[in-house]
Amino acid sequence: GSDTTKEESTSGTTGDTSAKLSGEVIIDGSSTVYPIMEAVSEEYGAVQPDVRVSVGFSGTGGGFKKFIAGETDLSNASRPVKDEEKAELDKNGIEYTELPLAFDGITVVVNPDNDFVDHLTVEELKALWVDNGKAKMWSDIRPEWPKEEIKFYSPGTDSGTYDYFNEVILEDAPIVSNATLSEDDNILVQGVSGDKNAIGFFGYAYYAENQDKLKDVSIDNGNGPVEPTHETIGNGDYAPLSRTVFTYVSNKAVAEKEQVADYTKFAIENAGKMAEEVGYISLPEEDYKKDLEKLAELTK
Amino acid sequence: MQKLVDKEIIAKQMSSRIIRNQMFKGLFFLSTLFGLLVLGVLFYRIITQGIGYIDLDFFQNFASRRPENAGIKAAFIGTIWLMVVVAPVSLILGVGTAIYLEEYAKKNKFTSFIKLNISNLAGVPSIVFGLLGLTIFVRALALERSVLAAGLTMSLLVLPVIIVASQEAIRSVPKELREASFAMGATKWQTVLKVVLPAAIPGILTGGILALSRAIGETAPLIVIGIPMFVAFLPKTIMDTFTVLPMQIYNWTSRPQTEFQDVAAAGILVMLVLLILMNSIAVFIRNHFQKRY
Amino acid sequence: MNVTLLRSQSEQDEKTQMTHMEKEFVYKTTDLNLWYGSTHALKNVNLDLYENEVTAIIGPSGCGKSTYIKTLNRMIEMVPGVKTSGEIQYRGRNILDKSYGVEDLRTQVGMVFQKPNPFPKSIYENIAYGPKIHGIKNKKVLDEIVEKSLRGAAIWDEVKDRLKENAYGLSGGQQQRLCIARCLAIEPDVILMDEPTSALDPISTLKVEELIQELKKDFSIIIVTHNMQQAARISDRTAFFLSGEVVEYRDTTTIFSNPTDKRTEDYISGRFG
Amino acid sequence: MNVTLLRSQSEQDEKTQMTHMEKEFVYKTTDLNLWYGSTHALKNVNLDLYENEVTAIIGPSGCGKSTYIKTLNRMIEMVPGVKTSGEIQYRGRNILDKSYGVEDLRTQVGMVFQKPNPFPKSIYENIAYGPKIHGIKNKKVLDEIVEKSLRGAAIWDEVKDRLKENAYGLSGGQQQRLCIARCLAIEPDVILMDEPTSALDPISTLKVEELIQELKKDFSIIIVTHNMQQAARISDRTAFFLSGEVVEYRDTTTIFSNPTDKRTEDYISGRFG
Amino acid sequence: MPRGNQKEYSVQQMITEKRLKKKNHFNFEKLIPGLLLLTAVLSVLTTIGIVFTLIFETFIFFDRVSIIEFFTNKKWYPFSATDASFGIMPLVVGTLKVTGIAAVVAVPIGLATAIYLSEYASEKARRIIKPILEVLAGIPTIVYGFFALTFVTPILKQLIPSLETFNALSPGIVVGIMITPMVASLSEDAMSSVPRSIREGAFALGATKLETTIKVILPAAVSGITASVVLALSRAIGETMIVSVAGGSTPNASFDVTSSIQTMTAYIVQVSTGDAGYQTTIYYSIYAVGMTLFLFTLFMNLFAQFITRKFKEEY
Ligand SMILES: Nc1ncnc2c1ncn2[C@@H]1O[C@H](COP(=O)(O)OP(=O)(O)OP(=O)(O)O)[C@@H](O)[C@H]1O
Ligand SMILES: Nc1ncnc2c1ncn2[C@@H]1O[C@H](COP(=O)(O)OP(=O)(O)OP(=O)(O)O)[C@@H](O)[C@H]1O
Ligand SMILES: [Mg+2]
Ligand SMILES: [Mg+2]
Ligand SMILES: O=P([O-])([O-])[O-]
Repeated sequence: GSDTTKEESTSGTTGDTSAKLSGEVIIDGSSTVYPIMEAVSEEYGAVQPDVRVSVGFSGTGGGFKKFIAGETDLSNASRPVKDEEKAELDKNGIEYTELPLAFDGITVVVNPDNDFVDHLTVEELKALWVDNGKAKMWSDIRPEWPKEEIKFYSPGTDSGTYDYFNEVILEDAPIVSNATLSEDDNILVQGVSGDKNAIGFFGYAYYAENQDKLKDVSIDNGNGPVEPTHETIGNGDYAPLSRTVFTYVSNKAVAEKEQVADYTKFAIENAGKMAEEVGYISLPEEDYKKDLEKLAELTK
Repeated sequence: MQKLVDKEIIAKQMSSRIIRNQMFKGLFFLSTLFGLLVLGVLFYRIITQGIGYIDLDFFQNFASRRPENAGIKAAFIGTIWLMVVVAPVSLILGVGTAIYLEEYAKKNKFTSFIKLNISNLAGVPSIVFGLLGLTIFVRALALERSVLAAGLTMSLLVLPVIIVASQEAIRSVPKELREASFAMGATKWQTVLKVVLPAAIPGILTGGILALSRAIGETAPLIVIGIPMFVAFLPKTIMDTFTVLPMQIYNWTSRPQTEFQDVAAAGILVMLVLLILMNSIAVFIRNHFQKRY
Repeated sequence: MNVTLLRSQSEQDEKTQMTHMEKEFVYKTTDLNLWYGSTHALKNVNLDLYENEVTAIIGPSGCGKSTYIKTLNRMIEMVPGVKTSGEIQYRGRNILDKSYGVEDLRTQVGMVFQKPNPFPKSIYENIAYGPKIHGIKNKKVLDEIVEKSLRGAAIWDEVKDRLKENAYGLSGGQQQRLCIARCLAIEPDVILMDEPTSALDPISTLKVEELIQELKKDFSIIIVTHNMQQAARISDRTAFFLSGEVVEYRDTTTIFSNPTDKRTEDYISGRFG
Repeated sequence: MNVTLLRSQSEQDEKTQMTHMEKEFVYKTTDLNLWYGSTHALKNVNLDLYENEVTAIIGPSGCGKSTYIKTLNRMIEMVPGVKTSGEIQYRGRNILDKSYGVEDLRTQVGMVFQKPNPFPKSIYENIAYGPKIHGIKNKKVLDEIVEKSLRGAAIWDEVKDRLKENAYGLSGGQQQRLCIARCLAIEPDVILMDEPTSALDPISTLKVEELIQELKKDFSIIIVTHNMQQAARISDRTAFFLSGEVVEYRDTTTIFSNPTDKRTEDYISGRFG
Repeated sequence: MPRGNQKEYSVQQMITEKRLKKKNHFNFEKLIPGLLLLTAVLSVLTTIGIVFTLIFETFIFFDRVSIIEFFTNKKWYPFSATDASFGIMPLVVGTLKVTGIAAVVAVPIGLATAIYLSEYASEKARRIIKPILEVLAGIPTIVYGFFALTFVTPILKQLIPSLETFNALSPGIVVGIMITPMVASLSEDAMSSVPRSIREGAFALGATKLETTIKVILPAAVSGITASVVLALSRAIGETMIVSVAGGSTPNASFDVTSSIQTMTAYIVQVSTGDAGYQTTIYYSIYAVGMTLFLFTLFMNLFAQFITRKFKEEY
């Protein structure tokens, strides 16, 4: 390993790190957001070595569950908080602030040996993924495609990624019942890359890192096929599957715990850079500014 | 005496019987080799994949988004912390139970119920222990995701292993030694403490080490309990949050960057070396301290 | 036939008692019966054992020798399902009485077993074990006790330079004398021995036999043996057991030269067993 | 002293050989030495064993009796680190030669052990085991063999109604006779017995002794015993072992009435052992 | 006491003094059996804890999903918001497939290894090989999981082209490998504890090692061997990470081993790592599945106990 990276990244920190802080920052939630938060925490450790940051992996909803119970300071989410969760939070008197961190493009992939699929429309996606009680053939989608059974690979139905896909594609219709669901996206990569008739979707980073084993599918949202790339996700052209990932911070924690406030500030300032490093797309600068303003409100 | 057994036929068949014996011996040997072979393949793959990441930094760094900076400090130290809780708790409870069953318990329904119960516990899936730990330690006793909560869960999980090994060890202390002690006017507890336990220690330790290596290799219960993945600090007390090797490995294997697969292999390598080390200690104890009576 | 036997035996007892007037009893056994579950292993045993003598108990395998000797220090209690009736007085008190503390009894009555059974500890620790559990902690006193006991068991010279070594490094014969020394360390009143030489080679056997002769000056010794010649060589008095009964009990010279009971004669002359 | 002994012994051998001219040797042992690692357990053993006789091997514990008898069917090979030199001819062929198949040898030479060791199977299966592994499958033949062997071991009447029951339900003496029957089932030439009665009660011992007398009509029997009376009762010829050497080997009446060697006399008269 | 020798102290006297002193003290030893009993009872409490943990949530689950559906419905599809079905059958079938394959691998190989070690190998070879095999049993299962997915599955695919990436075969084989040392080690113990004298009895009749082993040792050790197999299989049933990684997550009730499956344990992990909302039916379903799993292994173990008792070796 090398240490040079650490020094260069600490330059991104702000002035009030002069105070030596301690205490805990407890973070849990989305596994999608996890790599960003891990990176942020790693950097933060170099600035405030005495602050004890732990980041969990329980999934968006799992994270909210702990957030509702008041067990965590920040809760990562790969989708906005749901109404039911809001209700629970209100009931427990937990006030929170939503802080967007980065863009992610849910990438639809097929096996590289698949030479017929190059783009799909949103309707076709829906036709593919919604359960109709039967085994599906490629020819069911477009007649010229081969009459072979499709194998589906999807993130676990409880993940934020699935939720988002559900929201924009499935629209609450049940997913094909023979889909292989896994919380571990690498397992999905293995699945799609090993099966000629496979189709799957997951976070952009997993596609970006495994381009040799996978073939991405352009999505046509009515304006012609758009391939998921850094630009198309960042500027919103890749629709509807590009999404924002968030962290939710407890207002009370920010107000009462100096280290949480400091950490959150640090996170916002570094999120863009870190997101890029781990394979996501940073938000426009002004979005982070807005985050910082929201935070400033809380610490007043 | 009239002969019913024809020696000539027996002699004729003898060579084919001996050949059959040799053939099966080969077959049995190959089966034994199979296990060793799998172990070899596993090691080869892991070593070739992971050795490149093993250096001093790997042990000194916390987890990182950059594969080349990623280290196992938190997980490694966390695993040690876990052992610090599991070893005394499970040993005290396990050996206590074994002493009770072997030396004190009367042969009655209740005793055989306890015994039955222990052997049943030995077969309960680890994930069910995870559910137990989550409900009892993490939630009901509000220990959260601490070293203590995870340690207690793991202690219960490996308890049957230690009990059975200790029972075995205590039982193999010859009756004569107990008799010698009692004949000197020693009380039961004196006999247990001064004669039986010292003689049974090798067996107990062997069982304890094997149980411990099971405890540090288990992932499923910790996932269910929900201990965090990224921890950039070392626990200071048993009430602190922590992470352990298998969790860290699990996390690395699920990263998008292929380099992390190699980092995971490096982590696995460390884990395996640790396990082999512990097993070797167990074997050493077994071979060198086992008293021959 | 049993009745006659018992009568003749008790007459005999009176006689021997007279010739030994000066000696005290250590044990008086009265109508002892013992059952292992439903196996009647000791049947109406009446036997009085004398102080500072070697009493040998002989008889064929399974006749109850071990059972009887184990009752004398209540080791028999370790076998589940054992029932007794009758009385065994040790120095005037009935030891089968529940109120008699076994630990107390065994502090007075030492035992040496068939197979040498040293603890897997050092030679020193083996000897010091007894005094230690009884609360003697003073290092100097312990050192003294160890030396005295090892000398008493005629093994001091052989082990004095290796007291810290494990007892399992000793030969079988040495181990057995170590066990005797261990027993001497708490200065018991009586020493029970259950075939103490049956696992030893002839030379070790000889040494242990000599030792027993030596020990009877200070202790009362009760020894079970399979080997009639041994009984003849070392004991003052011999009891012959058969199927859980005492067939004959007499001073050793008489019983070997002139047995009263036909069965004793048969056994001694090797017609069975 | 050793030299004289050996000479006198071999002279004696010649004499006995003459009186038994009509009998053949089953075993001729020449200069047999055996080591367990560095323990020299058999030293220059020369011993010729006769057909259709009972040869007893006696001697104190550890003198090498078991070691010798186990070499006769090469059971000794199961002990790791055993080395031998010299020769044992069985019916004219050296069995210590590696080319001699042990399985072949053991088909000819049966063995009965100190502790009864029936297989944890039914009585029937215990007896049928030997014939079965040697390829006899025919149910009728097997039935016949089982009956004949059990009759031969004088236990048929006791077990004929419970052939399907587990052998462990039998008493110790019955188990031992069952083991003898198991051995008879493959119609061996020689039967080796290592203290076959030492774990038995007197009555069972008597039965087994009678049986041995019966068996010598058909088999050559070599028996190790601790019990001199037993050797005197049942054997035709006796070899006395001491520390791995053959001290004296003679016909039984002579050795017991008129031993040549001082050590034999000492042992027989119970002065040691 | 009438003892002739002169001495400056009497051990018996010292002992008596100490004893008197002790009598006045509180007797700590009286507490020992009680304390030890307490530790022994803890194992019972653990079981009770498990049962209670599972049972309450399971009851709530059965409040929402009928127990009849749970056991008879052939479809396990809990994630549908509109049309969820909770029939445990596919999960049970998945578990059984993996366990069955594991048994096919582990029982012959494990037994053969046990036979080699206990009957053929030299003492030294046994002392070396046994602990090495035990390492195999101690390897974290997550490691096995990726071994199955990235090594065994590709090899199997070469042999069986129709094999899916996630299937029952590969994790089954690897679970089998994992439990092989358990079968080998415990069976070896059982076989080694058959007394030498019984072996000698067979050899003395001219039996070869093979004949002795097959006809005498194996039958004599049968209860220990059965118990080891049952124990190993209950370990296979409870195995989690290997099947989670390499088995896929599509519950299906067919007995085809080449297609993706889901086992009971894998389902629990899937939900645990996901975010089943507290108090949703899915959340409670893991307890119902856990309960089923618990009962499964319980019955297996009771069966093993029964076997051991029934065929208790007597020698
Ligand atoms: N624990 C036991 N349970 C049931 N019966 C027993 C037990 N111990 C001994 N017996 C029986 O009690 C009788 C006497 O046994 P004991 O051991 O006293 O004989 P022994 O004379 O010492 O024989 P040996 O010379 O073989 O030691 C025997 O018939 C024996 O089978
Ligand atoms: N497996 C072994 N390893 C090392 N030494 C052994 C072994 N078996 C026997 N010996 C030694 O060899 C010598 C002869 O032993 P063996 O068993 O032949 O004596 P034995 O005459 O049969 O005695 P016993 O009457 O006690 O059965 C003894 O000194 C014994 O200690
Ligand atoms: Mg006895
Ligand atoms: Mg012997
Ligand atoms: O872990 P998720 O981001 O998919 O909820």
